[in-house]
Amino acid sequence: MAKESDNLLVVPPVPAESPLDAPFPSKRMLVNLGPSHPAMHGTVRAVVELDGETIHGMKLDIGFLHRGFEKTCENVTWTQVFPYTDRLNYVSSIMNNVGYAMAVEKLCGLQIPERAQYLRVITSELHRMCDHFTLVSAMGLELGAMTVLIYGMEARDLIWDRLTELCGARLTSNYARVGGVSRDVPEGWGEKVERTLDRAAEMADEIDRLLTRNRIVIDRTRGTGVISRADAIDYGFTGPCLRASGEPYDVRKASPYLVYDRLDFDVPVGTNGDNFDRYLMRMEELKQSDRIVRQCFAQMQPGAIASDDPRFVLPPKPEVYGTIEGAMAHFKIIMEGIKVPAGEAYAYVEAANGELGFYAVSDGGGRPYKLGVRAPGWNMLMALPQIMEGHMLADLIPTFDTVNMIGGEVEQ
Amino acid sequence: MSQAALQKLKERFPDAVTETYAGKGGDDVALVKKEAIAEVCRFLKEDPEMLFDMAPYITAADYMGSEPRFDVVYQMYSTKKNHRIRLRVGVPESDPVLASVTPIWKGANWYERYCWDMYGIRFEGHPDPRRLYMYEEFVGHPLRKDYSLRGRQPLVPERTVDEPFRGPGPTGG
Amino acid sequence: MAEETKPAAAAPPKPAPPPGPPPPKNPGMVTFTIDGREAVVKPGTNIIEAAASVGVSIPYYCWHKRLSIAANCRMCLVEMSNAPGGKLMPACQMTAAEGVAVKTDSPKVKDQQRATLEFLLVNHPVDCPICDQSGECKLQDYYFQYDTTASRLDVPKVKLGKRVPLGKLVVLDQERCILCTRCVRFMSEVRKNPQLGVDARGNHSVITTAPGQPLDDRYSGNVVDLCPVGALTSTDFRFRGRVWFLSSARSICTGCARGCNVFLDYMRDGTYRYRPRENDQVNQEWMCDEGRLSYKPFNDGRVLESRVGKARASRAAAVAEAASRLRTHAGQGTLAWLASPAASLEDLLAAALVARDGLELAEVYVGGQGDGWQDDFLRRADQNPNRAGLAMVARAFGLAVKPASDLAAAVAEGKVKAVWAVGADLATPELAAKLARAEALVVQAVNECELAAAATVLLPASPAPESDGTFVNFEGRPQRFELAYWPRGESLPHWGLCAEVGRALGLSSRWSSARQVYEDLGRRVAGDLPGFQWSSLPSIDRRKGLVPLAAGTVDGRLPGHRERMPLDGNGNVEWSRLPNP
Amino acid sequence: MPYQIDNRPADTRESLYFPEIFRAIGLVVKTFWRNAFFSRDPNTDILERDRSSNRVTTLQYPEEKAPYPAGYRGLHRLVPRPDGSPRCVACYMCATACPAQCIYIEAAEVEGDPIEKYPKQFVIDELRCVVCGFCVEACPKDAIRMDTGEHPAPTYAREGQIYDLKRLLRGPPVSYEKDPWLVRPSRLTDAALKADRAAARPYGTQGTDEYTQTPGFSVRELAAEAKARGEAK
Amino acid sequence: MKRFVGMWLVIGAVLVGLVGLFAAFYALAALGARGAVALGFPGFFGSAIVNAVTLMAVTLMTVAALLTVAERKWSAAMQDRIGANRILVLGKFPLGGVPYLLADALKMLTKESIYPAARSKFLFELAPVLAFSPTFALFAVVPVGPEVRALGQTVGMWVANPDAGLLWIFALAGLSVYGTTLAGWASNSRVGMLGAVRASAQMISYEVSLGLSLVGVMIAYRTVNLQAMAIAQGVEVLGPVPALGLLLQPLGFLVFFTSSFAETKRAPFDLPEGESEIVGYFLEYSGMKFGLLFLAEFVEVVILAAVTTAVFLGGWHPVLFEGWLKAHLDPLAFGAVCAASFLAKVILLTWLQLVIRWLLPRFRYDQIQGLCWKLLLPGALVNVFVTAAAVLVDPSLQVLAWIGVVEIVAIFGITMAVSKPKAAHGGHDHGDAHGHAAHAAGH
Repeated sequence: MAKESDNLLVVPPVPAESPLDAPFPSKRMLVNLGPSHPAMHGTVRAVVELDGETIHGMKLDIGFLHRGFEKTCENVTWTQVFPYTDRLNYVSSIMNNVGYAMAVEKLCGLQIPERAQYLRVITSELHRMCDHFTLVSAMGLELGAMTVLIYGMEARDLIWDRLTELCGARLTSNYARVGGVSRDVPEGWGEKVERTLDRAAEMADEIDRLLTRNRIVIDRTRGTGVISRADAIDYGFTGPCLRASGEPYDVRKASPYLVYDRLDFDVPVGTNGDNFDRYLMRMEELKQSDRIVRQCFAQMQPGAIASDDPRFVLPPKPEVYGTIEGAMAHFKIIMEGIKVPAGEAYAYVEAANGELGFYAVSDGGGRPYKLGVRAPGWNMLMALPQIMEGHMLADLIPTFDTVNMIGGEVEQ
Repeated sequence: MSQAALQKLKERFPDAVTETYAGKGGDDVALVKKEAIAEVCRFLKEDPEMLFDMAPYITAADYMGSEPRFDVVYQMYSTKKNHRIRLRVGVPESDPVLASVTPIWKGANWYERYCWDMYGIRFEGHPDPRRLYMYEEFVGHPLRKDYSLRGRQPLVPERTVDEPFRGPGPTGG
Repeated sequence: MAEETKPAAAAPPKPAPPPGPPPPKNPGMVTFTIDGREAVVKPGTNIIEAAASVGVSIPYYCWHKRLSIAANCRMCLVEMSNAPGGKLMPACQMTAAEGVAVKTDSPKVKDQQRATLEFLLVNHPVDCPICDQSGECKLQDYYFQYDTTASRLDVPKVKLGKRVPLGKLVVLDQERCILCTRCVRFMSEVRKNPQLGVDARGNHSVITTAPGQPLDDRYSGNVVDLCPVGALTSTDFRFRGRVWFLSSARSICTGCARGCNVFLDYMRDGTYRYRPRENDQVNQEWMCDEGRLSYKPFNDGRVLESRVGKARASRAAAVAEAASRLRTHAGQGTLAWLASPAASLEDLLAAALVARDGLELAEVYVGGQGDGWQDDFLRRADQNPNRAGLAMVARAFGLAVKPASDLAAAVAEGKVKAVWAVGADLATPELAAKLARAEALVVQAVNECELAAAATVLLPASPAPESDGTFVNFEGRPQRFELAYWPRGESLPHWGLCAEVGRALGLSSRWSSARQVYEDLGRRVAGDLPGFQWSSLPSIDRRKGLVPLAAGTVDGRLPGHRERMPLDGNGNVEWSRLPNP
Repeated sequence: MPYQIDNRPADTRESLYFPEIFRAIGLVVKTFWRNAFFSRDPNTDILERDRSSNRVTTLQYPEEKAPYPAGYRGLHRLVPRPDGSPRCVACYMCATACPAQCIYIEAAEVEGDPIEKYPKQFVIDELRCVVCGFCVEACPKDAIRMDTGEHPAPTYAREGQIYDLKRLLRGPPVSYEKDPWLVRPSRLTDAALKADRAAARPYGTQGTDEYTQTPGFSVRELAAEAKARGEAK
Repeated sequence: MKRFVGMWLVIGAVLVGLVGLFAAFYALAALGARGAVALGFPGFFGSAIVNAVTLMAVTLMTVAALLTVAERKWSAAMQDRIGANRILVLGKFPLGGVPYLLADALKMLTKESIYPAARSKFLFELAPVLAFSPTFALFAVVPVGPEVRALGQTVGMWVANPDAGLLWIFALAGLSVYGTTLAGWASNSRVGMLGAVRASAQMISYEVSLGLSLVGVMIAYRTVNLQAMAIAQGVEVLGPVPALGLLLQPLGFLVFFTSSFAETKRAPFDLPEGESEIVGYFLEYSGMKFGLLFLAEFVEVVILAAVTTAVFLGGWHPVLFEGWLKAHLDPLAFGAVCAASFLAKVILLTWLQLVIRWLLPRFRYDQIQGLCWKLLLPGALVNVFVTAAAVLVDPSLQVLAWIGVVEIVAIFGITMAVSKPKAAHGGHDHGDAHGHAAHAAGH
């Protein structure tokens, strides 16, 4: 990172131990990858300084997808923020919903019903699977293995179909609400989900057979994009990328939220912190998510799906339609937004790529006074120049993929 | 959760830590004077009882109208001890400068750039004090409460760019 | 927000009270406690006001500080240590007494509040969707704040008149009425014209007028503002917009020379209503019906394009044309300046400067609306808000003041061949017809009118809500109003047009805001306005009822709104980029 | 409980390249064989497809359409009353709740009717809409729904995406069971109302959200009583 | 089931059609030969000209163009998709996506050509031609069918039959590098340049192993003439099994196939393209110029499949039922069957190339060189020495054939063996949803 401030064009040549190892005196080339580039997720621009194919300097320029998420949220009601959180990590939107809802609930001191907690876990884990499927298959794509991509998409879309049945939209789920979730599960949904999970596991198995032990993949991913455990922590890595470096930190275990403490699942941990470990980490977590979802269905009991605190939750529709009390509460909440008690809170969940935190400040009004997002991808993207230093250009792409930077959340 | 850490911090820096309290939902918060932030952070990272080794999430908030106007917030986590702490540093509008903690945690880099970009809080000793999201010619700091919602940025005239990364902006020069 | 969990400053331990009736802590004042907070008030202050002075709010419907106390809504019941038998006492009716402990948040009080609300809501129709009051309705506010329990209703609601027109401006929904009788008291106590009363008993009680007698008082609109619920609504504002979309600007009614202080409620670039704003020296908190409707010309019949002759022209071209026409007559004695007393002080200052320095004039003809009715309450016969200001400006610039009829005569005689009219209001159409005979008639008009139709060069001017400014009322009291929304169409405030005309005439008039005009020229009239600070608007909470919503939207825009104004980086309008070449 | 992932390097066999490549080819060739030589199950529910002979998961879109699930947030519609007028009373709740500000309403007064208020103009700009469904949640009249199971048809011009009252007001007059506004002296008799409701079938299958599954409401009869009483009076 | 039968019917029909087609080609070649003789030229002169049209301009181009469609349909079948089928003939028949051929050609031809401002003008235009023509010319020496007597003339199914046929292939394959390199260089784009450099380095390296892998075949068949090789592969060596190149040189085949893959610059050797890293040497090309570069790749695929067939898969020998066919068929018909079987093998090989292309991830630049110099080249050298030794020991190729059999068995065995992870990993295999007892106990 010390190099960040240097001018890219005058990086001194790496000193060599013997004259034979001395780098061939060559002119360095500056190549712009992005902001529009097939492998740049979203619209990140990487300025890469190449010596031949070797990266000798790299700078990232982000902001092409910046939509002013925080500013926008400061000007809508607490509830209206939900659709915007959908668009943070758009592959796994419900986890963003849940994280944000938990931040608001922390401010309100609101307890949500157990069923809602289970539903949040189920949907979160399903979306985690979507995210991981996207990642592993996209890694295949970016290494050039198209077939893997399609297999992964097939599995992901099946899961998305189930989520559509639940929340009414494929991608922009907008599912969680302050105090609960928006809908209960449809008839027979659980059984359908389990069948979908079977299919997804089948696809994951095929991806595994196509990729994992293939020497080309191992060569391309093992030992590339390495970040040590200490560096990963120092950079603030979380989630699979941190665990791939050997640090078994998982928010679901370290500070269990929702009902994660009642669920039996394990945390896979890698050793090398390279692309291969990060890829394997996702493959393992697919299996763990599968376990969690199945357990949730076994444990979940019927009940309310949203808190009944009238200050924060819209009254049930019958009351709105039929009684003045309901109508007035309904109007107050929608006109002015939920009046979240003044204060500040930081809530964090284990999103697909790591700790997703929401720092919410309320001034007691109907809109967030401040809403900060700790997007997990931020830290990993930040570390990319260091990770890539001295590696080859071709490694940049899979590394970019396995750290799984999602433009939506990083650029907010 | 980590009231002990909070206590220790308070004992170690009786002057710099002006106040500690338990925030909503049990978050532990310490208000720290802005002059001491680097020192406090280094202590928090290195003290064997603290070990807040993971790079903090740094953000800011603009409490326009109150003094100090800005509030820089550090969310810290320790992987070794599994505890968390939040530092809040008041930053006055007249002198929005803080010591950078990037030398302590590499991961603080972009968050500090973000605070500069969005709130105009400068971090002294930051290795790469550029804006993060906005372009260098951007006028103002968008997340300040007095930044107009419906304003328009001036157009940047087309010109030759010698330094392809920084662009022709004021700090790119 | 930062302080939410900071421990409240611990109250210092109180010394044990001495036996016997204690002497007053603060002689001449009453000292007592509300919810543990000590309050010091003048004797005779009622508990609601006393509580408000220490930041405790007590809910109420029927009480109003300018009306007599009825204590019939029972919403303000509080626990008082001196109440007989621990009864709850109405805070509106009880005055503070030395050493009394008042509790407004004890379980008993809370229960009572809930019970009262439930009672009030038993017969309330489910009308929020169609009720104009929702958003500034005290039932909604208090229900959400003090009740929030679901309905236990198991009986049919009483059916009463849903849409009873009381008068021209007021319509009554008897089902929504909570019978607080504020309106009744207003009519009998403030207006001394008891046109409203309560009829029938129990569930069948309704507010009503005498049979065959409409509510035709000239101040009837105030009952709409007084009504804490949606029972009395204004026929004028009815269904035109939702209040939470409205923003308010502190403004001055332009209906007459009284200059009642008002909130001007606007959305996008339309004015939706006036609400009286409290000012004890001018209008207390009332206004007349006529004034209440006097915002209409801001919206309708506006001149929004420049014209040369009958043809549309760009504003720049029209200004150049106007300047050239005026210049040919300047200094010849054939030119006259007709000023409107409806224009603001800044408009007139700017115009006077142009008239004196650019056009070498020494007199001003005063136009303006003719006189209307007058009473001893608020209304003045002079229907122009700034006649006093015009006189001041004329004096400051050494201009002789003459009536518009003189100008008509001069035009008829042929002495005056060119007229520059700043503001086109005239008392009678005949006057306009006479002026129309002038060779060159440069008119800056807000609304289409006879004079505007006859103008050889017509420049579009903006009315009060589209600029800042000052009116001087008949007492010589300067009153500021603030900008609500940007000028519509091609229009500019008079001062802006005068600046352009002045520039075309070779002056260096480059004001970009009314404030600059005042800073530039205001010192000339400052002697007449002792103690007047241009930038000091009385700081009153801008809105009643709903707080937020400038308007409930992401970017400050309203549903369906589209960008129109060119703004600079700070959100200020870039006048130079207004739609004219 | 943390466990170690299997990240061993390639062993000698694997580092010969061809073994794993051949195996992978075998897998894909098997898929190829099945997909190329056996016919596809055209079931629109992908999950239900028979995968034993052909694994293709494609839907031939314009010809085969996957049915949207019951709770799908589709194109908006305004629910009509049985007499065809909109049930909407122009309360602006949807416009207020809409985070994208895509709803534009103008209210007007109904003469001689206790409903009093109706939308003279109700426009949704589907290009601005983010399909979050908050308008449906915000409606206190069950007057706007997203149960059409369609999405806005593509158009060549922006204007085509502006849905006004005429385009929005469609579909069956399904209703939440209790409609307090129906106490007005309607042109409709009770029997006709009942028949209308029986004939009206919601789109798609049984809904699962709380709006479509709301149980009967206790004030329902009371409203009828009130109405009767009003007529008696 | 209907589709199953239908597919086989289509395949059968295509084969029969091919036989007919080649019969016609033979006849045309014979006519050409007659015409040449009539004009006083040698007969092969005429047949070569006719063959140049029928084989290169018609067969090769058709197959290469069809490959663009096949790529879509075949990859779709691998990926659980349907593939291109939206162009309907007569509004009804997708015809397996074949109409896309025309649509693509139309699109390529009518698209605007965009030129980078700072290109090298002449070379920019030249590069696609340079890339296309040498690969195209490679096909001239490929013997598609046997020599047959028809219409009184002895005609072969090839354009030219030089004695140094393989050398022609090496020479021209070496030339095609220039097109690629120039394309990247002349467009004056940094990524294009990177692609060009990668392409040249890769192709030059792989030519070494490509050449060495064929040395073994040359030793075995004692010729560099492709026709002679094809004939030599018809000789029975182990009982009824003919001396196919694949049997005698399994290792050589693997090396050659891999190297030829690298020569075609297709995945997993598509570094010059590398669409997710650098978009490739043709980044700045558009319209038909891009089309030419694109088509050159497909032509290369077909040609290298053809060369592989000629050298390793028995050339035009139908292999199965060859004796019966030869005995019972008219020579011309036999020749047509042979040529059709040659084309069938070529199609099979291109299909295999496509499977690999869609399946495997791409190498990295250094790994591709490592593979070439550390694995393929030693392998090829070993192959050369072993072959030479075996031929020296037994010129009748029996020993070589046995060595080949051993190699094939070894390859098969290694493939089927499964590496197991060292540590037991239990409980996480899929299908064992409830098998987490071990971990549950661990909590």
